[in-house]
Amino acid sequence: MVTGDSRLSVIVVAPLVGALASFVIGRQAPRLAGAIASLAVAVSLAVTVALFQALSVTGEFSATLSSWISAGQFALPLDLLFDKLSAVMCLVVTGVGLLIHLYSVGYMADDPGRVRFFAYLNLFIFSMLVLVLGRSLPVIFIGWEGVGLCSYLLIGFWFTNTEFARAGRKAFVMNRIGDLGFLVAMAVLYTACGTLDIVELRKAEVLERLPADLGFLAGLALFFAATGKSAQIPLFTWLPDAMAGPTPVSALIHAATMVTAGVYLMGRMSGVVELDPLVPAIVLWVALATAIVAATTALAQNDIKKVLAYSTVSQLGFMFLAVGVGAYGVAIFHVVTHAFFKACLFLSAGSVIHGCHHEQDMRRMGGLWRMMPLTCAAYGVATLAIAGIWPFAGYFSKHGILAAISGSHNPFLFEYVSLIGVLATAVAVCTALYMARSFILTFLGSYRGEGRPHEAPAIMTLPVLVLAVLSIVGGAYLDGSLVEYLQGPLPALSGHEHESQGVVGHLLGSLPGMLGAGAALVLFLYMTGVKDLLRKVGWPLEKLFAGRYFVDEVLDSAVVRPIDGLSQVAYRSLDRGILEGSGSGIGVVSRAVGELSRRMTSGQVATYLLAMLVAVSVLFVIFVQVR
Amino acid sequence: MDLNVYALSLLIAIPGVGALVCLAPWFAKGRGVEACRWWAVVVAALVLGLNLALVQSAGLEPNATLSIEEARSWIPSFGITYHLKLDGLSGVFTLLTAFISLVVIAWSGRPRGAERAWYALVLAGEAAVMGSFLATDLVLFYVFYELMLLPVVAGIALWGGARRFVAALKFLLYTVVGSVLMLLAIVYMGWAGQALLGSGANNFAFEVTTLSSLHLLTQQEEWWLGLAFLVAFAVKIPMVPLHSWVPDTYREAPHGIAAFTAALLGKVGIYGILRFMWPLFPSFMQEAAPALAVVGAVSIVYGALVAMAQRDIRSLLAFSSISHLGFCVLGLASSSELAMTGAVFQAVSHGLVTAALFLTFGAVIDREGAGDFDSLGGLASRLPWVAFFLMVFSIASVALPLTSSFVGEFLIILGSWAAFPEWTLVAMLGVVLGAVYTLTAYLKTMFGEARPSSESGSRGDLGGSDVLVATALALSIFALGLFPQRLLTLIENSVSIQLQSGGQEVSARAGASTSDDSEELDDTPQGLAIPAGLRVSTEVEPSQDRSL
Amino acid sequence: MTFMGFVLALCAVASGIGVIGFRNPLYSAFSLVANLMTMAGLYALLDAHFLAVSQIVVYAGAIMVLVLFVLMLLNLKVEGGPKLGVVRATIALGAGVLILMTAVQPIFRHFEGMSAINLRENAARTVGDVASIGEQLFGRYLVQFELSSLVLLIGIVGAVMLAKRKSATLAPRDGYQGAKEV
Amino acid sequence: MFELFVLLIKVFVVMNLALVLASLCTWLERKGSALIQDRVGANRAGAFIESDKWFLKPALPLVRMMGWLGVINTLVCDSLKGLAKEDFTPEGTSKFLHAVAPIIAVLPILLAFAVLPFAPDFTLFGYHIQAQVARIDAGLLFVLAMGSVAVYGVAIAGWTGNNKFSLLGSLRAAAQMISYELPMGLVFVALIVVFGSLDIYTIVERQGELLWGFVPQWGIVMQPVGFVILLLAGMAETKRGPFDLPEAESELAAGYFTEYSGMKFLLFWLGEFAEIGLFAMLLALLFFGGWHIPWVTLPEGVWWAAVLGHVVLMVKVVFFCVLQIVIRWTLPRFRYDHLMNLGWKMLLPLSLINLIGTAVVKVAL
Amino acid sequence: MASMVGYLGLSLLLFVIGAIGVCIRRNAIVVFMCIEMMLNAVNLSFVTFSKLNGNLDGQIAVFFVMVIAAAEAAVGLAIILAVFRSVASVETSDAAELKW
Repeated sequence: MVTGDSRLSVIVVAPLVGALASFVIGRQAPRLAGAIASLAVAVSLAVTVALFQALSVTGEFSATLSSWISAGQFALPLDLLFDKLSAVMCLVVTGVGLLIHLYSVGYMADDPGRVRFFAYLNLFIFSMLVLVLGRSLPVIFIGWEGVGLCSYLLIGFWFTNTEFARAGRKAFVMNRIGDLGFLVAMAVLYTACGTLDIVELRKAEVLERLPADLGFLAGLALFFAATGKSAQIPLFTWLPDAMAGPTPVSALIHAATMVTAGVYLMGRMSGVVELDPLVPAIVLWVALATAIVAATTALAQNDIKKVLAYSTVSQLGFMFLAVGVGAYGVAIFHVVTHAFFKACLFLSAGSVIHGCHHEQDMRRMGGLWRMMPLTCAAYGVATLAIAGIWPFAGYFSKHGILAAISGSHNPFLFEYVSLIGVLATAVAVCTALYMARSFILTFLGSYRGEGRPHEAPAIMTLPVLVLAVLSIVGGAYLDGSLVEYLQGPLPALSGHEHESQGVVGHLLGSLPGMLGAGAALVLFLYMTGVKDLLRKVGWPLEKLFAGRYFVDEVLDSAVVRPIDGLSQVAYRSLDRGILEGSGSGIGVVSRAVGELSRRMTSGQVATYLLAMLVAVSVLFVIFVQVR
Repeated sequence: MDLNVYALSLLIAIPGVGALVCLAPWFAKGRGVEACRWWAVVVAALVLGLNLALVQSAGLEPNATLSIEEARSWIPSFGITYHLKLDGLSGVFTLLTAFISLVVIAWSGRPRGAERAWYALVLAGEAAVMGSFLATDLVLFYVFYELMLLPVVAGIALWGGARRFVAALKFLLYTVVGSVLMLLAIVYMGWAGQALLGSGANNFAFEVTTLSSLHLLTQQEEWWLGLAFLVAFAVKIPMVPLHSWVPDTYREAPHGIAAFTAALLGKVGIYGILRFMWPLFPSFMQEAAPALAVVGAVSIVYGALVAMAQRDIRSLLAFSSISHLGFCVLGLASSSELAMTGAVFQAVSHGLVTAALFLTFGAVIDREGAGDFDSLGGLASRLPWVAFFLMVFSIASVALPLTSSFVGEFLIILGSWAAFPEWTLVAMLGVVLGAVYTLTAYLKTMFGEARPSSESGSRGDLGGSDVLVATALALSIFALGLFPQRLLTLIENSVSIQLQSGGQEVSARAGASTSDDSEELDDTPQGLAIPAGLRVSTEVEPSQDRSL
Repeated sequence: MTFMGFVLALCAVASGIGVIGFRNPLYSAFSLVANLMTMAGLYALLDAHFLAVSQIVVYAGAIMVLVLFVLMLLNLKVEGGPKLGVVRATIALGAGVLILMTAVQPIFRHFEGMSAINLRENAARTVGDVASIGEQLFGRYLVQFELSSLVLLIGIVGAVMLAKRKSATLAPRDGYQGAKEV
Repeated sequence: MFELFVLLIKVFVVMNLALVLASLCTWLERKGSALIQDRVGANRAGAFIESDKWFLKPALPLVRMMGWLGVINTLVCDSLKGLAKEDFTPEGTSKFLHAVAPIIAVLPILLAFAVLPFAPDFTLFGYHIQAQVARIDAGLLFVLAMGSVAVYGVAIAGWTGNNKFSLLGSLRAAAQMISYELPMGLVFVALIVVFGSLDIYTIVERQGELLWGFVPQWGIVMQPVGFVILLLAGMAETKRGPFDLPEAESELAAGYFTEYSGMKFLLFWLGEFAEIGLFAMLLALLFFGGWHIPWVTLPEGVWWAAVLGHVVLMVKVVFFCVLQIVIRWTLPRFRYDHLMNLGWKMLLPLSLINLIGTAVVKVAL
Repeated sequence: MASMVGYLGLSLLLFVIGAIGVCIRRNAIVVFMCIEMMLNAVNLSFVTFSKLNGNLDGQIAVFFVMVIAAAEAAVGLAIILAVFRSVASVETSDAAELKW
């Protein structure tokens, strides 16, 4: 059945098998579930690495799992494509995924539902791999929806808590809204270009078939889909709520992998996105707005995971900034680095929470560096990384993005480039600020919570440390090389060629991060009075930030309530009222007729006979007189 | 294949006879009840097997058109024939029928103490539905079309909820009003045919291919008769605004009957549109297509919206199935082969999914004794199997990829975008709303704090047999989602034939204006779809030339 | 129409009206008997002697006696006056009158065709004496005749079956104390 | 004119015939019962009449004799008594019906006489005269019809009696009469088969012929069984003993005419006796050759022959009257179920068999 | 000839009277009698027509009508008796169970 390279199918199928196996076997031996799941991921990681090695030889692998749908001349095989882009993504997914699997073995050790958990987790890996490996949009869509489902399942993992369940539903529905864009894009592209194969869709002669307006529509639709998945305005509110899920989940799905799917999609469909320059412009503005909003919101959060969530959102904003200026390679670069340090952050945060007996409020933490030094170190490293301080990973990707902005040639952006640069830098500063804040509140100072926090077990700390190392060296290692490496599948970075500057340049480049970190130290550690002063001055801002710009409320009153009201109206007045009325109106009428005839058939023979007599007389009149 | 001489009749006869046998006294009580169940299961399985064998016999390699016919004269004086035909279209639906009947029979949820009648009713219903999927003679079709109501109505009236009589009456009234219109249309066509063939006792024709080959209707007539047929089928499917019978029926009906009805009866409408309306009223279909598309889209969104407002599972399911079947209508409206294939496929998958949902939620209701969200919740921890299967079926219902419904809806969307992009967009909104209400239903019933069980202590989680059945359903759903190929081939071939007959009809009447399009039958949908897509995206109204 | 016939006709109409007019079913019965007698007389005037006699035998002799029997057995009370709906009566009357009005004409129309002469000889030709009726009955109408006997047989059996008492009591009310109420 | 005159005469004669027969029967009843019961009976009224009026003298012996024979008692006194008595009508019934009932009871009997010939036809003054009021060709049927009409008188009488006894009596009477009409009718049919006509005159004429040249073709010869049946049925029809349950004194007071008195009461009696006469006449006409004397053929249509024939007929009639009365006074009363059994289980099958046998024989010969 | 018209008119009149009686009387037996009267009216016209048309078929028809009437009388009265047993009345209005 499988044509092409069967190893490819192994990558995908292994986690699926793992999911089933861990579910089935796990029912008997819960302990084994984690092991099996991790094993499955490890297998696909290994295969991925092997293929990655081989990739340099052969341009790309592709495999056909089955001829999925084909009606008449419409053929849609279940194709996988393993080119450089998907290779990178696969490595990230499987690698980080493996680490997080290992981590969660420890994290979920005493959870009754861990079997389910690992099954879901593996299922997620499978879907994610399908997403990144899919050769045609529908196949990608499989993964796309699959990861959505898994995130839904995992967010609502502790389903007895209705709030968590609601969060999961919210995530799913918002993703669904995004998928609308995906479907539209597919419909448009198929109708116009007659194919959904991404390789085809990269070809110019295929894209020519796409008329201007439809091109714009397709691009926009794709971006809309991306916003759904990658938590951009307007569909980003689900991500903070998604923190309801277990922390490893947040790390894997809502930081490292799934949320970056949007960026991946943009990269994949760059041809379509670039068709109309207006689309990247929109992308960029939206991304910028998201970044700003998220970053500022993160400033005012006290829940450690919430902080990380918003930082994720803003980092995603950064990625989309890159997409907006056409620097797809850089975007992917940031995806990778972000995967490292954000996963690290989340996992260490998870350790913290785990250690503090599921306490998430930073105000009840502090001074944890003594209790859990390893975690503290990892968190610190990751913070520096995300703050974009040289030589940590984040620096390179972020710097790349800022540079790309300055080099953008989008006609719609041309005159705003400097403004955008400034804002982006501000966001970078802000990022450093709130991350440092979270670090300080969590680890420095004195412990404000109750109970005795303890260091996480080795199986949890190990992955964290690995990720920490990655977030130290990963950026420097990949800088430049990755972008070049991705030249093939992604369009070359227009104009902007990557120049390497010296240490000084690096230090200058990491200035914003330092700025933010320093400010944080000042405000939250040494002279808190100033902070309070600022509080007093900027309380409305703080309200705004703390209230997350009231986006939820706005959405609720602007979208959810109207729809609910509409449905109520449709049901009560229209359906039960008019339609039902007319329906039972028929019933009433027929019933009335029946009643009438029932009255007439009183069982009184005399009446019947009378009727007969009258009828006879009438017949007489008719047949005797008239004729 | 000699079997074929009687095979199709057997498809109808086996369940019919089986139903009669079910009424035998020795099944009345004691061990007989179990025996009766087994008997019914065996009969249903037999039908399924025979059906599969027949479908297989035609061979499923692409462009192998399955066509087994069985024609006998029934009422020669009126040219009414007993004409059965099993082609891809009916093959698909009969398979669905056989499978769903088997599921409903095997499912443990059944009225206690009345098992014999229950199995007899289900089998009888299966026979009737089979007949209506096989009949190509209009009168015969009508007969089965009406026959199939009886078991349902009886089931509702016998074992329904508190307002069962109202529900049964309503169901009966709606459907019968519709089908009476159809009957009138049929009779009219008969007379028209006679007028054409010259008066004489046996110069009537009711066999659909014969009729369509006669070209006996003027545009005007075609319009009216088509409308009559459309109303009949619209009630059955159901389309908004003719759906008011649905919620009551499904809320009051016993779960098995509800599943049976939701899964199969509506499909007859879809089947009828394809099998009868396209060949008989092609030009009407093309004129009505935009309206039909609107109805479909509206059904989708409206059903979804109303479903969101429901507080009772069964009503919610009812409206959700309205919404899902809206896709089929949309697909049928956009006369592209792709969309139609998708529509049929969607019909099948909806049959599976909705039956599964009705049965599983029915199990929940049986256990909790209530169907409204306020008295349910937190069941996942107590009924893990139910929760699991409900999740699976909900996923299928929101048309996640790799489930069967995704294939259908995807094809429909792709196909109908060319014809009616804006309405397809509206339909997609339905997808989102579908996610909302489905997950809400799941949330309200399964998630949340585990409550102390009301009186459900008596019956715990699903029994072994039910798990088996549910697994079979789930497997079939995923199988269709992963390997829809064989089914699609079946459908697609016969659909194209149906469309061609319609198309030739049109070209035969309309002459030069559309003749070139009827030649376009042969080349690819892309080749056809591109100009279509372009034109449609620029100016809205879809014009004649998409009559494949 | 001869004088005799005229008188008889008058009696017939009068007794007919009596049949439907009397509140007391017994009077109706008696007036019906009278009506039947006059009928017999009219038959006789129309030279249908056999019919005349058998009319008396069958109707007066058998049927009406049966009716009387039943009436006396059931000792029926007089129909409640007000229950007889005036509206209904008027409607019935109206309908009847309508029929009369409309149907009289074709009767006249019937004779336009035939001349008095052949009428007279027709009349002369048909004397319903026993012999001729017998010839007809046992000739052309033999089968019907036999069938009618069958009908009678069936009627008898049916009547017996129907009238056979299921329970010991004939009727809730005692059948014989009746005439007092009348 | 002459016809009308003749008709009136005939009617007069027949009426007389009937009434005379009736009164004769009455007298026979009185004296005959006395004879049978070995007592004197009525012999007072007028028996000792004395007068010295010269114009009465010659009649006196006759009158005395009549008085002694009870004739006066029967004819004059009873009538006077009836006329003098109070005419009582029970309340709560229709006076009209109560009054009409006896008439209805009598009238049919008298009407029945209308179809009975009382003499052979003869010619007088060149006119051919039928000694019969109405010679309709369905004479026998007419007699039957009249017999069945007579039921009404009884029924009405009993019902207007407005009491249990009357009603019961009338019901009994009606039932009895209907039941016994059947065998009677069947016998008639048998006769019709034999003589091939419903016209009584024809039947009588046919009886004048000889069977096989030496046996007079009388009904008694042709239909012996029929004769017995008719005799019994006739007595049942007349509701007289042993079939007199309708008026069984011991059970029902006087049955259906319990409530009657005076002339109406007498009318009933008159009807009964007239009926006796009627049946006697029927028997004579149908079974005993009417006016025929065996082996003697009187000349056709001569007036004295007619007279002779009439006398002969009368002799036979009187004989049958006597016979009936004798039976009535000698046999005890039936029980009701016996009566019905006799009617339905004996006579009816018998008459049927008789009819069938007759038909077979008729066809065979 | 005029006499014939008279007979026919008479029969018509009687028929109508009977019909009216059937309609306005509620006593089943009376209704039955009215029906008999209608039959007789028809018989009369039969006889008349047989006179008019010079053949005996009419009278034969009357004969058969009588036969049927006799049978009808037997059965009908039996039915009335049966009904009386069940509802203790011969009023057609009381035997009004057969409805809907």
